[in-house]
Amino acid sequence: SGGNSSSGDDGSGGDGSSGDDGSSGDGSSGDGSSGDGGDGSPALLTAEGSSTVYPISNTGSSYWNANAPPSDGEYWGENDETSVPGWDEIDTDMHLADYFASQFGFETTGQRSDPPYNTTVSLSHSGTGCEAVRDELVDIGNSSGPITAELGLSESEAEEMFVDHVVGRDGQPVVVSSDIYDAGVTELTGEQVRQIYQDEVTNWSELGGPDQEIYVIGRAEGSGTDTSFRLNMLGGADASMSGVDTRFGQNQQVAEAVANNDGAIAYMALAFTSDQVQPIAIDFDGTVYRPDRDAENTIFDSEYPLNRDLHMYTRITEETSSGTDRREGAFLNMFLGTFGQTVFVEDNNYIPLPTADIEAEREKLPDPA
Amino acid sequence: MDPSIDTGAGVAGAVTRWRRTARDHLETTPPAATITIASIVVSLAATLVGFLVTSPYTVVPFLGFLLASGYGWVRFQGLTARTVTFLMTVSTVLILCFITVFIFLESIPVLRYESVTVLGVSVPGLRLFTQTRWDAVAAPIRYSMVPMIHGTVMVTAIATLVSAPLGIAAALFLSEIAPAVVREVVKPGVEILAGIPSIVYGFIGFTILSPWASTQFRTTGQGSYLFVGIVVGLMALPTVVSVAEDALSSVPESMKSGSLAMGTTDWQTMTSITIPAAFSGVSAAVLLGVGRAIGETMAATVMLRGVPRLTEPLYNVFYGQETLTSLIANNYGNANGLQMDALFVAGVILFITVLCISVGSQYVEWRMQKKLGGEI
Amino acid sequence: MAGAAETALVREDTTGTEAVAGVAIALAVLLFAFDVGVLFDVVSIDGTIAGIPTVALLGGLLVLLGGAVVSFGVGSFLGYVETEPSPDAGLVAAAVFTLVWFGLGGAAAQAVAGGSLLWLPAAAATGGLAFAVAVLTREDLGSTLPAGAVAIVVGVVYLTGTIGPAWAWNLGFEQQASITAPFLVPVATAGCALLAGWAAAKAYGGFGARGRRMGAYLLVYTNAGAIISVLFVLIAFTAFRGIPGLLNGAAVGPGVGPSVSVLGVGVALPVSVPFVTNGVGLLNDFQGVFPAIVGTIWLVVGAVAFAVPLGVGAAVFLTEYAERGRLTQAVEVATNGLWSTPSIVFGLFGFTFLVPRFAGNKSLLSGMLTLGFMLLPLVLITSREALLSVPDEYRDASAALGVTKWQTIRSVVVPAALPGVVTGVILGVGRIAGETAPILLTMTGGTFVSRDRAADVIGGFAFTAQPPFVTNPELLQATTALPFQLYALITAGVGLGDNVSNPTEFQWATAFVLLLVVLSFYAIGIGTRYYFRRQLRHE
Amino acid sequence: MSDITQTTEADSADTTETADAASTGVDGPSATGRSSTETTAGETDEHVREEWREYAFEGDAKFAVEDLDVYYGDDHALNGVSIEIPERSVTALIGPSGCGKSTFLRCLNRMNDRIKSARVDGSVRIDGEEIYQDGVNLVELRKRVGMVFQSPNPFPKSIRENIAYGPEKHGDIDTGLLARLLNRSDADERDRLVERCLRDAALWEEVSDRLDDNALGLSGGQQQRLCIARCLSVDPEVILMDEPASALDPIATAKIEDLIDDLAEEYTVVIVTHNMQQAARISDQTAVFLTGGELVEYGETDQVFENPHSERVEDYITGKFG
Amino acid sequence: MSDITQTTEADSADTTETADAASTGVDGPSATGRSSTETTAGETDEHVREEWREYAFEGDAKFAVEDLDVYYGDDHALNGVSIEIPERSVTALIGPSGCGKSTFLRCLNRMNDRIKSARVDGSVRIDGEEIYQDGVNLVELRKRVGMVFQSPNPFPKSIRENIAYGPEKHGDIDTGLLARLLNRSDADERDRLVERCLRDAALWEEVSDRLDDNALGLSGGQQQRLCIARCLSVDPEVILMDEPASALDPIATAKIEDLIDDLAEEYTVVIVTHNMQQAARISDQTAVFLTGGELVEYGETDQVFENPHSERVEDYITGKFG
Ligand SMILES: Nc1ncnc2c1ncn2[C@@H]1O[C@H](COP(=O)(O)OP(=O)(O)OP(=O)(O)O)[C@@H](O)[C@H]1O
Ligand SMILES: Nc1ncnc2c1ncn2[C@@H]1O[C@H](COP(=O)(O)OP(=O)(O)OP(=O)(O)O)[C@@H](O)[C@H]1O
Ligand SMILES: [Mg+2]
Ligand SMILES: [Mg+2]
Ligand SMILES: O=P([O-])([O-])[O-]
Repeated sequence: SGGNSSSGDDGSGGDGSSGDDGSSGDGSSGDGSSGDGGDGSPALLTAEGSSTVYPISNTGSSYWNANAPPSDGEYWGENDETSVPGWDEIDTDMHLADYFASQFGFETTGQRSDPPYNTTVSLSHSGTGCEAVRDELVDIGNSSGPITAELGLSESEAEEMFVDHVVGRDGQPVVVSSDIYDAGVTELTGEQVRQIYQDEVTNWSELGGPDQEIYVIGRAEGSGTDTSFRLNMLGGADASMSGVDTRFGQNQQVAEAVANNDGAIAYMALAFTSDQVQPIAIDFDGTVYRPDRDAENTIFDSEYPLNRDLHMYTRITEETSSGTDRREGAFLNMFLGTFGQTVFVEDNNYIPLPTADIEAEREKLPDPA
Repeated sequence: MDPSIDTGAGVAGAVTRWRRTARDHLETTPPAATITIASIVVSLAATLVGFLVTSPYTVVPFLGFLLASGYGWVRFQGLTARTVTFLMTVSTVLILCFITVFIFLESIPVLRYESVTVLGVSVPGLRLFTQTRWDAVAAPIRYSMVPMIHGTVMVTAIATLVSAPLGIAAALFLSEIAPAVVREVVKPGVEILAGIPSIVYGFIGFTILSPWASTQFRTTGQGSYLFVGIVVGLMALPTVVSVAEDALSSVPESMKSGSLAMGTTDWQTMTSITIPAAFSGVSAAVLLGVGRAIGETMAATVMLRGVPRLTEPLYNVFYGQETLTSLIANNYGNANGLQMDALFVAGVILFITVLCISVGSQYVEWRMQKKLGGEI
Repeated sequence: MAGAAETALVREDTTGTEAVAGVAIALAVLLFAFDVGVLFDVVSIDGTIAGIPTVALLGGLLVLLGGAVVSFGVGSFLGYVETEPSPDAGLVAAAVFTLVWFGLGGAAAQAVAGGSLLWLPAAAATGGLAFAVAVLTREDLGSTLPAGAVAIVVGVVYLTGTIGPAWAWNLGFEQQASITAPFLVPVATAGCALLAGWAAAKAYGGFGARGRRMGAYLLVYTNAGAIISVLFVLIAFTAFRGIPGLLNGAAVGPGVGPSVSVLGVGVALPVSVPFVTNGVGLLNDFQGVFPAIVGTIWLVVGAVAFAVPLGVGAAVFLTEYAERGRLTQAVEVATNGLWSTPSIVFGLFGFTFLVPRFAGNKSLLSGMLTLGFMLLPLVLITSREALLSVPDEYRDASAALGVTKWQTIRSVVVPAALPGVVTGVILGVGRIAGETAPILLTMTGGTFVSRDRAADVIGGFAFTAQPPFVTNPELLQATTALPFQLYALITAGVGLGDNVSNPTEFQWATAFVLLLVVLSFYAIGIGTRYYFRRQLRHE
Repeated sequence: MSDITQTTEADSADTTETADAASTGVDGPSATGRSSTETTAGETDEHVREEWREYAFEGDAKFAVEDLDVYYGDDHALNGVSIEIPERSVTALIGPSGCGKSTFLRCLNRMNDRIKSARVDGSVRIDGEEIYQDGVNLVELRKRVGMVFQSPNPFPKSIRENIAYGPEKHGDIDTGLLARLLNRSDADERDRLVERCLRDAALWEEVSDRLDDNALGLSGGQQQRLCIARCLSVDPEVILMDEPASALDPIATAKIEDLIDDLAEEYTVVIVTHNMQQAARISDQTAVFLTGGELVEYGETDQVFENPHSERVEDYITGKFG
Repeated sequence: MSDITQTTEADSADTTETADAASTGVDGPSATGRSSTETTAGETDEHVREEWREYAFEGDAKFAVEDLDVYYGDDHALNGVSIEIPERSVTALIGPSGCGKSTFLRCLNRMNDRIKSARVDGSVRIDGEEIYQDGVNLVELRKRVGMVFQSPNPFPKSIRENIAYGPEKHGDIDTGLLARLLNRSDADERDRLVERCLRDAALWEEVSDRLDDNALGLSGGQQQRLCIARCLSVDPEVILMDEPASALDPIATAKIEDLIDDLAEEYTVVIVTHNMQQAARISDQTAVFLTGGELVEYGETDQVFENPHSERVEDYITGKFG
């Protein structure tokens, strides 16, 4: 795993002291890149990268930093199964972060808003996140595309350097603006989407919609979402997208533009759909994937061609040959359970992992203390 | 600027003079002072070198510099002050040099990549300007600056059309027409206009202006050079106003009264005496406004479409694709390798253009000074 | 001279005719204001006002205005009104008329004859006619006829419904675009109002030199008014949208605010504005931008600490020590060049020069320095001006007392220049505090930062035995700042969902706080300058 | 020059009468309770007499000024000045610095209107017409009353354009692009005008071969004569001059003085000067202002210089103060 | 004041000898081939005689100037000036504008060093010591030779700080923060100094109750006396004054003149003035410079004004030019 900023003394966790200003105390104590051991407070855990993964990891981080007490009905529940999903797996009277950290041997604080160590998540793009974790600038690199594609590595190289933690899945939807949706264009074939993005179709009337130019919106070149869309929809990571009218840096801007303009079409992450940003059904070779969790074939299925894993990469270094230290392990572990999958993944409109995958993911974490 | 100082004789003279003063200095200053000064200079230079090569020991010479300066300050205050302020001056120039060197160095790979052989000579970077395709992902990967140059020209032209006439009229109003009370209100008002951060303009532009314009002009989606130009023009306006006002009020009062005493109206005096006399200064103001418009980033970034492509037809101002500045701000986060280097090419173009404009406007202003002084 | 007719020293009383022209001007101004309302949808273009459709009302007013202008011109020409017209309307006016009528004629022909090339001769004919009228007839006719006629023609077009609220003209561009009535009507009307108002103002001044002056003044005053209105509208609008978010959860009352310790005693402030004092946190009742404010403050402090000594020092050297020559010239060119260098270029420079040198990632320190580079030329230029404006008499007086140069600089010159320097620095700070582009590439950290992640630079210093001996992780970490926060909210307002009840409100409130911070720097700067000026004048 | 009749016969009596007051002067204002002007400038404290300012002349008065007061904000710069200025003669205004000479001069063509803080009370009539009333056409007034300033202020244009500036702006001649296109350019007329004005200002010989050069390239004295020529070009009736030679060297000054002498045959010249010798050399009548903005003495130049009524004026002329 | 013996007996002869040359003057430089000064300023063209400048006085010479030439670039501003200035007396320098009076004055304390383009040749000795040689301590020189400028130029500080400025910078008194902390502040000493200087400059009465006010709030005359007081604070031997009263009103001027009179008892005062009456009133000896930077006449004031050797000087004094 990587360390933040400086190098220095032995990092060690566990005592979890820190007064009301935990952050600076952590920061100044060097980095504690490995974060294990039992003396000194553990360093801040840093993550950076994909805007797609951001909702998951940021919600997780804010839950973690809040370290809600067991009595907090809204965020940790009143210790009963109805309010906390997956409570039966947890069943504790500890604060939230205390609970997850203690499983990896960190000392609890018992203080609201004062977790055993703080976490922070920066927002950029998959590529940036992968680079940052490669250069050991952050502990965790978020990516919505495989790191092999983002950094141009071979599978074996990637395996030597990183541990790939998948925390959820995105069924990348194709969305249209509400005027188009209301005009009845609620389903397109994969081929039609490709034609739109490659400038072969430019008017909705050609697709059974109103006589309206198609406003084709894309994400910035090089973002994970753009890469996987090209890969899964247009047939290759370097497929041409000559039909795009506008590219935005982030999902939010895409959503806003779709909401504000007529005749728009875009691809994005599931987390950003809304009433004004309507996902449509896509017909791939006769199979219609609907934006509806209950349908026969849905875009939430892993069969949906645009479906993709959401990764949190950690770096393998000399100190952590397993690739994931205890700080990272404790944090990542929070996502790998019914509680995490429900609160952080599903509530953000992403697709939770199947139980088998969760088990496999847990295997990658260090041994709980 | 004083171009009368020039040519070889001047340089040779300067060198001998410099050597003489240096010798005088050595003779008249105590050796301890000389040593202190030398250590200040050397340690600062070492700090710079250390910083450049990212040595972890950079802090050592820096501490040495602080120590030497502190000692010098106590013992030889005047000399130390002179040395330190001189070093500060040098570092100002150095910063400009570093900017030039560093952004240029970063852009070299893509210049190589896009070089074209013309008549057997390989011209680096030529293709950046001779073809219009930009695609950083799909093969063949090509980088072109043409769409962004087009965008920058469009935005700047519209911004200038907005800011030049309005700015000059406002400057005229402030320096010649406005009653004192009105001026006390309008002048700070214009200055405050300069203070509104460009991201706030961008925010209003993106959430309100762009969707509105898209409906009004029935365009496909939002983002138009027209409105980016208008917003940028508004942002360049204060620059134009303040520089032009300086120029107009630097026309001697005696010339203005001279004209009024001939029985002309004040408007005639403005158009026939004040503006012609301040013409250079006013054009410098417009030039500086153009410079501002070219370099304006955030409003363009947030409002434009972010696809490097020419509008069709070229004069279609209702579509706004990409400017040099927005290219950088939009792509720095995703780009790596050649694509990142291409952003630096955009930076170099911006930098050189604006530098030329700056030098040009200084020249023009210098001419005005001379002209008012009767030297031309 | 030249046999010019002897003009009376005292003008005859012309109140009657002036009143007519005055009414026309008032009408033009009214029309213009009304029109701005239409443009910004305050007045609906589809709707009716007092039972008359908006467009028809505009048309009627235009015809009225045009009629008044034309009749005044004709009246003057026929000698009913006493004026002093020049022989012609002047080249500039002629050119404007020609352009307007060229467009008008062309558009009309296009509308009648369709896509043929017939519009060109028609446009040329009308344009030529306007030119001829402006140039060949006396000024009273030459400047009122073409202007008034434009207003009348446009008015008639509105009245007859040729252009109604639903009108649109597809430009036939490859990337399609149309000119629609909601845009064209207000813009065209405003143009006509200005043109006719100008002609009316000329008439009011009795044409000739005086009339031209009146016409020009009308335009210049309108322009100044428009600029100030834009400023006012911008600020008011942002405030209007931002205040609800800013005051979200705000409370006034004894002890409701955050506590501060004064002389060791904890005192709770009577005002609480969670938006300003909170970060974003799961358990917060109200979310805020405290870390961004702190980040902005640290950025400014760092930039000032870097740029002010450097800039003032260089300015002192240049004005006091350096002989005017190559060095000063080079520095002058360099500083002016730096001053106009686009901020994004500073960002790029910081990205390649600073970021790799400070632990390899974006950091507060590189943000500070990048902004410092931007501030430097401003400080240098203003300090230099301030130092140059210190009268040489002070230096001479000090020298004549046998005081050394440096003592003189320190005790007399710099203190005397201080007001100018301080003002320049404050205004410069206002500018950099609102900059986004450079920190985008050098400093940006999280979007939603919790309160305890706000940069704590002072507490961050630590000393180590290894190089670089002094470390400050707070400086070497990315943090957030107001302008970047706003940018991030626009482009990537993700994760807001749960934590922020009303994202739009949050965005506007952030914009408003940013505006407040930056404008208060400007207000302080302008106030300081005002204060020092008064002091200097010993009022 | 015009013949001028002196009024006063018993002036010497006046002088002696106030002599006692005068003796208290110089060291500060006297403590006497008389309603005298309390000067702050160390001038002799004496009573200004009406008669000292009476000056009867043959011919018409060009200007008739009555009870003129000028204030700059709270500063009372001119204090109840009444004076009649005869036409076609040279009138010199002298007095110590700050006594209001320039202010008075600028009242005659309302150039004071340009100064925001200035307020003018009283009456100034030119040829019997009041210039401080509503509806006065400033353009017309300033065409009639030309002005030459202390330091030469030619426009940064060619010599020709400088001279033609006024007539062109007044529409008397038109050589603009449009006029040339329509073939109604008055270029010939303009050139004649330029030559005449330059000849009148004794500058033609020196500049006739470089009329298109920038006027700022002329020497100071030439520039000042150019300004006079420019002033003549609009055919004024009066020429006001505010220390026109103070920035010039002796030779240039001498030329200007000769010129003023000539001009007085056709024009009414009013000139402010610091140089008493100059006033004595060139003027027909002299008005002396003293601190406080008062007109103290006015009369034929020879009388004022050789036999002033006022002790203060005498002190001033002999250099005891100022 | 000091007793002064005149040298010349046969001066009238000299004057007549050059009268013919003089007659060619005024209208321009003469065409004669003599190596006379070709003035551009309309002065009479005459030969300057050595004797006119000889002036014997009792007591010591404070300054001995020999063959002083000053050039500004190519401009020869002072031309071979030799003069001896007696101590404890008032020496007036007069002459038309641009003749080099200020330049000469600034040579006496090497203030010309501050002008980049200025080059000085020749010798100036103060109490026999050459000031134009290597190793001269300018700080020391200027402490001994104080200077008061044409327009009052107090520092924008309090009155007290203005006076104390010189001594503080020279380290004679120390009231800085450090000194106060270490309890060795010379505040009392400073206050005594301030009072003494202000008294000497006849300003104490007027400002004693507002020593901490900003000096820029004083009136012009008070400011100028403050500048004199400031100059006295470093205890100079000589005070140079360059038209110290030209920006002042008559009362203030009178005060300054009285003050100069008093100062001459202790100090050597050299004063440049435009006002010949002033020179006549206050000085013991007068030096007349004429255009070209030449010292034309030097002698006892009464002699120079009443009976000048040089025709040009006579013309100048009687106001024929300048
Ligand atoms: N623009 C102005 N604003 C305020 N006060 C003024 C202005 N111009 C002149 N004054 C004041 O009015 C008084 C008379 O000034 P004026 O210029 O008329 O004097 P003057 O006799 O021309 O003096 P000088 O010989 O120095 O030119 C002075 O006290 C002056 O300070
Ligand atoms: N700083 C300077 N640089 C160049 N030339 C100068 C400078 N100062 C004075 N001169 C020139 O030197 C000559 C003498 O100037 P100086 O100031 O000594 O004359 P002055 O007798 O004091 O005149 P005034 O009575 O106007 O003050 C003039 O021709 C002047 O133009
Ligand atoms: Mg005056
Ligand atoms: Mg002088
Ligand atoms: O932000 P991305 O997930 O599209 O890289």
